[in-house]
Amino acid sequence: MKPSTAYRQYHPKWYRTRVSTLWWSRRWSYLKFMLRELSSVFVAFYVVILLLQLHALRGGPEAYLEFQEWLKDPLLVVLNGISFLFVLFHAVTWFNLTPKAMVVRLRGKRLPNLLVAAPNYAAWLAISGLIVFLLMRQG
Amino acid sequence: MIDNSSSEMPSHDVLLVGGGGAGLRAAIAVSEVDPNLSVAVVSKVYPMRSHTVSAEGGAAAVIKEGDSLEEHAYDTISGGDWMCDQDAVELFVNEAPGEMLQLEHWGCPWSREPDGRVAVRPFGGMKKERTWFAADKTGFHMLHALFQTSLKYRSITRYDEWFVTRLLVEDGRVQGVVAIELMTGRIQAITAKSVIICTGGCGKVFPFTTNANIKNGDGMALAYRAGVPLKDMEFVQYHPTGLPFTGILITEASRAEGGFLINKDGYRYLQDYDLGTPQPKPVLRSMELGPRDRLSQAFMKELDKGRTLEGPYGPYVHLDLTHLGKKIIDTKLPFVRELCLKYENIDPVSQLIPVRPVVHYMMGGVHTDIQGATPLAGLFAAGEVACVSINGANRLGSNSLTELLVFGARAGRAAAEYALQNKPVSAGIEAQAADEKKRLEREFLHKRSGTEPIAVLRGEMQSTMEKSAGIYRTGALLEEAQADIAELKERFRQVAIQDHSHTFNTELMAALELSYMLDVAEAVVECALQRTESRGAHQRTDFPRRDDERFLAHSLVSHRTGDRPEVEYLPVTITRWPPGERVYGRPAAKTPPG
Amino acid sequence: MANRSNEPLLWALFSGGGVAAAFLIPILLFLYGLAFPLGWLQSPGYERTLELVQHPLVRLGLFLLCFLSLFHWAHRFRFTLYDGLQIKHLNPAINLFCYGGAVTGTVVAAYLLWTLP
Amino acid sequence: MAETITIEVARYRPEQEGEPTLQSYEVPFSKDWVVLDALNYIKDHVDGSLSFRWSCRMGVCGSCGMTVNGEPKLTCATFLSHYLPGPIRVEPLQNFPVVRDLIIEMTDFLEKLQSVKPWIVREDDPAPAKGEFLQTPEQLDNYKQFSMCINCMICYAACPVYGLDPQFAGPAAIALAQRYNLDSRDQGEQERMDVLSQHEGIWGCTFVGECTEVCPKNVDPAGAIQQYKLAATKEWFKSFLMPWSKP
Ligand SMILES: Cc1cc2nc3c(=O)[nH]c(=O)nc-3n(C[C@H](O)[C@H](O)[C@H](O)COP(=O)(O)OP(=O)(O)OC[C@H]3O[C@@H](n4cnc5c(N)ncnc54)[C@H](O)[C@@H]3O)c2cc1C
Ligand code: SF4
Ligand code: F3S
Ligand code: FES
Repeated sequence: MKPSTAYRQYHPKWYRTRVSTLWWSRRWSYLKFMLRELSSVFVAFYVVILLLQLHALRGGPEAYLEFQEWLKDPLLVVLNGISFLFVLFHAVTWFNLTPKAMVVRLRGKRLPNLLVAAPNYAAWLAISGLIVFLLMRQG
Repeated sequence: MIDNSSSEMPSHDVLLVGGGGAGLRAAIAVSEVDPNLSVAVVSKVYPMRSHTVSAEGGAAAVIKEGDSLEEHAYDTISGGDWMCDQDAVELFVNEAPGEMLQLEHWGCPWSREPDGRVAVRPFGGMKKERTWFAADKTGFHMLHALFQTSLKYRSITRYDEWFVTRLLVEDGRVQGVVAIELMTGRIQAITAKSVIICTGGCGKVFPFTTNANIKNGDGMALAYRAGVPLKDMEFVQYHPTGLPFTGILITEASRAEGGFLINKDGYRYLQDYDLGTPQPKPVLRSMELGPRDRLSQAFMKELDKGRTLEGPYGPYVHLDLTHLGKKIIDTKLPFVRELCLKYENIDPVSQLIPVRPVVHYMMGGVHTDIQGATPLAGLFAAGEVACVSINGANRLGSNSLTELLVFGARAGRAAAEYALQNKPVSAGIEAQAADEKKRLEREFLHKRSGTEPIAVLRGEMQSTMEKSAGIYRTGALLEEAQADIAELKERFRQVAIQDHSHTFNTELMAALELSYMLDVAEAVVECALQRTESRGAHQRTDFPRRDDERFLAHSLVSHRTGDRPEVEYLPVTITRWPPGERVYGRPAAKTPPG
Repeated sequence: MANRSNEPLLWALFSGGGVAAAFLIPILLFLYGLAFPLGWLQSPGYERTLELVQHPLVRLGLFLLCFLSLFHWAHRFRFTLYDGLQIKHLNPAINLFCYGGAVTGTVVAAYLLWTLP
Repeated sequence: MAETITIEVARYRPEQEGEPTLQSYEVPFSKDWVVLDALNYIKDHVDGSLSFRWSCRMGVCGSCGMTVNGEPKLTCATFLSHYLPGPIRVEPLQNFPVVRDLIIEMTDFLEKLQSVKPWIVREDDPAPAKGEFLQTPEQLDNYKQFSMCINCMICYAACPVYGLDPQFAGPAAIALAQRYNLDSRDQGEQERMDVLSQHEGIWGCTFVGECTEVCPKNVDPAGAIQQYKLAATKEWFKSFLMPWSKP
């Protein structure tokens, strides 16, 4: 049973506006959302680079050198620069949103969002440091 | 767009006019008596928009050790200046805890003690702490809990945003209503075997009120026009603490938590009006926790002495919460802080809140017995629109929300029983409905000759009421008001309507509401004029004493077409508590009441 | 209940991918995409890299990174396409493209990592 | 009065015109006035046919949501002074059909609300006379925030997903479902999950997050939805890995 609509049989002329295709450009917050969603494309882009790198590794020292040279192509550097900004954006938004999905309580009190997000950043730093350390250990 | 060819009249067993606290409680009660009874809830706003949503402070019911039903009854009766029917009050305090627990089971988020039990707070005029609260949004939480729970019952059909214009009465019993579906403008009769009016109060009859825009006394006028008397209409409650300009209420809970009322010299002036001596901590039934009528009257006397402050929206005094500290304010009174910050740009944690008395509640209403039944067969009423009466000459804060539950449930059960008698719909109903439709079209929708703007008439009515039926009244002013209201009713015949459309015609609604309010105003003025004594919220400067000889009685005012309304008196039911002196803030004197 | 959707699985993959990508990709991309090519830092050579990647834990890690990140992309991109461009009617095609792409990428990653010398 | 401000109001009279138009009104300016006061001024003194919903004028009944200068707002809690020197554009809430002037149709929400069973579900049904269900302040605090929703529809007006796909259950309905799930007195989580784990339930939300940004009562529906997704996912894995542990 649908209450309240049951007797609304004489529909007046309702006016509906369609959401425009460019809805996401209407507001800064929507645009930010779209950019956040688009960051996923750059995530995938990086995975492709990674796969190419693995492929090169499989091909031996020669191929790997070639791959490294390829990465120096200015076009690719620019592209990677843009990608880097996007994945950075992804990481920051992602860490900030965690507290929304997870309510952490300490002695019955809900922890403020900032405190829940903070360990994310700490871990991020640690992991990044570890990777740099592993890669640079022997120069 | 209006379809009148379809003679299909929707019909139900029990029909509720109003989907506020009382209406929804009654609807559920009907369903619980018999799930096969079909219930219609007709409301001019979506139920969760009803005015119950604004109630802040709390709802009273005895639950704690050390409290007793007798004391709740006594507080209520003395608070009401012995105008309450004591059988009704006894039953009310008895059933209150059960109803409140029921609401707890339905999910109302009552504030709690650390051990998980329901918490209570003190309230004005109450000797014990017995007011249940959900922070300071009690009405909001109660209404949403009731509304959401009502969604569970399949037998309840809602007519959201349908505006009732008339009760259908034939063969001496009520058989349904005529209502306008606002969305389409369709005027439709809905029949029912019994009808419960739960339309709430009528604060909008006055200019400065805590009440929402929808509180226009609709149900009182509907009943009045159908020949049902209204009871105790002269008792209009002023709440001592409203924000100037908006009239937004600063809940009594702010005083219960320890707020002070101070005049322009920073002096706790209530001590000058026989309300006790100032103490740093709140003392029950004393000073700021005195009853609302006495506090509002004290304000007027301060005004006379020139000890109030003057602002752009009239005189005011200060409510001081600063000594409570941020923590108490944020946990117990967050909404007060929110409202002050928003509407006055004041932070009560560190600043004084400007307040003045404001029209708040109607003690009177449709005359009912303790089952919620009116003298008209099949018609019931509950909530603020009704007068059972448990509020007497002055309602105690936090009794109203409980009243919605107790008497909403009672009226629901009684109306269900009545509907089960299964009397058939009379043949004349359809013709009556057609007449009503013609009236609405003739007088409003199709009329283009009107000259009197709605806002002007409404404004004049409101200032008349404020001037003559306010906190202090005199015979002379009331007589003037009587003439003014009669004249306004005459002018209303020429009301101007610019909007002739059928789709969501809010102007038509405003016109109809104004006509209801004029009826209510007439009733208030008439009763106030006839009651030549002072009692509770009704204070006549020309008759300053209470007169139990003549007026320990309810006034019953009845509509007389083309003539002044007629007022009769019905003795107050006294069971255990003989009329006494109302004492606040000091031990009761032994002398017999005067 | 009967037609339990598989959204929770996809969402779990999306979230896992979000986490993995957030923690790992910025630094990796910074190093390999900018710091090494531009000579800000000395790039570790073939030997060193291979040695690292051969470690079973690193292999597993890289596999998960590829797998999850691709599903992260697939999920987000799918919604972006049909909210952003309002081409909901192309739903099946979009799903095929996104999840198909993710599956392919994952298989490739597995193959490459598995067959690494 | 000396000072005035211009208000542009969307008018739509379905019996006369095919689509909404903007109409300008000059209204007196007062620093104490909210947008709703200005609309009432127009209705009382200029044009009685202007239609809009309002009631409590204190931000708690939820009727007066409109779009003010492009943002969804409670007009009784939005001050004119915020928009000086004007003009102020007032339109109906977005993402809903417009019935008339500033009035939108929201039956859709009421049906969705009902479908998520926003009431206490109990297997046992102890009589209230036995006393209250105990609930500590901490347990109350668990769901309190989500119980503050006034059904004002402002979050729906801000959520692009709802605009694009009206089937989507939407922020407030899900937040209210979560309100009951988190209530220690309730046992209906499973029943609600069955409704909300559909595609149009929680999964439609792409976490735009605007619902939370605009909510005048700090309800945080975005948070409610993400928490719900997490719970649903855990539930899914549990029933997938341990099918016998079916609730
Ligand atoms: C600001 C404020 C604070 C308060 N605080 C407290 C408190 O702390 N404690 C306490 O005990 N009391 C309090 N009260 C009093 C209490 O809230 C009210 O008395 C009570 O809520 C009235 O409820 P009701 O169900 O009778 O009517 P309402 O909630 O007003 O509902 C009326 C219903 O009738 C419908 N209706 C009206 N006319 C028509 C018509 N013509 N056609 C169709 N439907 C119609 C409306 O749509 C609505 O659904 C407060 C009141 C105010 C104003
Ligand atoms: S969640 Fe907030 S914005 Fe949405 S309806 Fe509720 S109160 Fe309004
Ligand atoms: S804006 Fe909409 S998409 Fe989700 S987070 Fe809020 S419901
Ligand atoms: S009028 Fe009630 S919320 Fe604005």
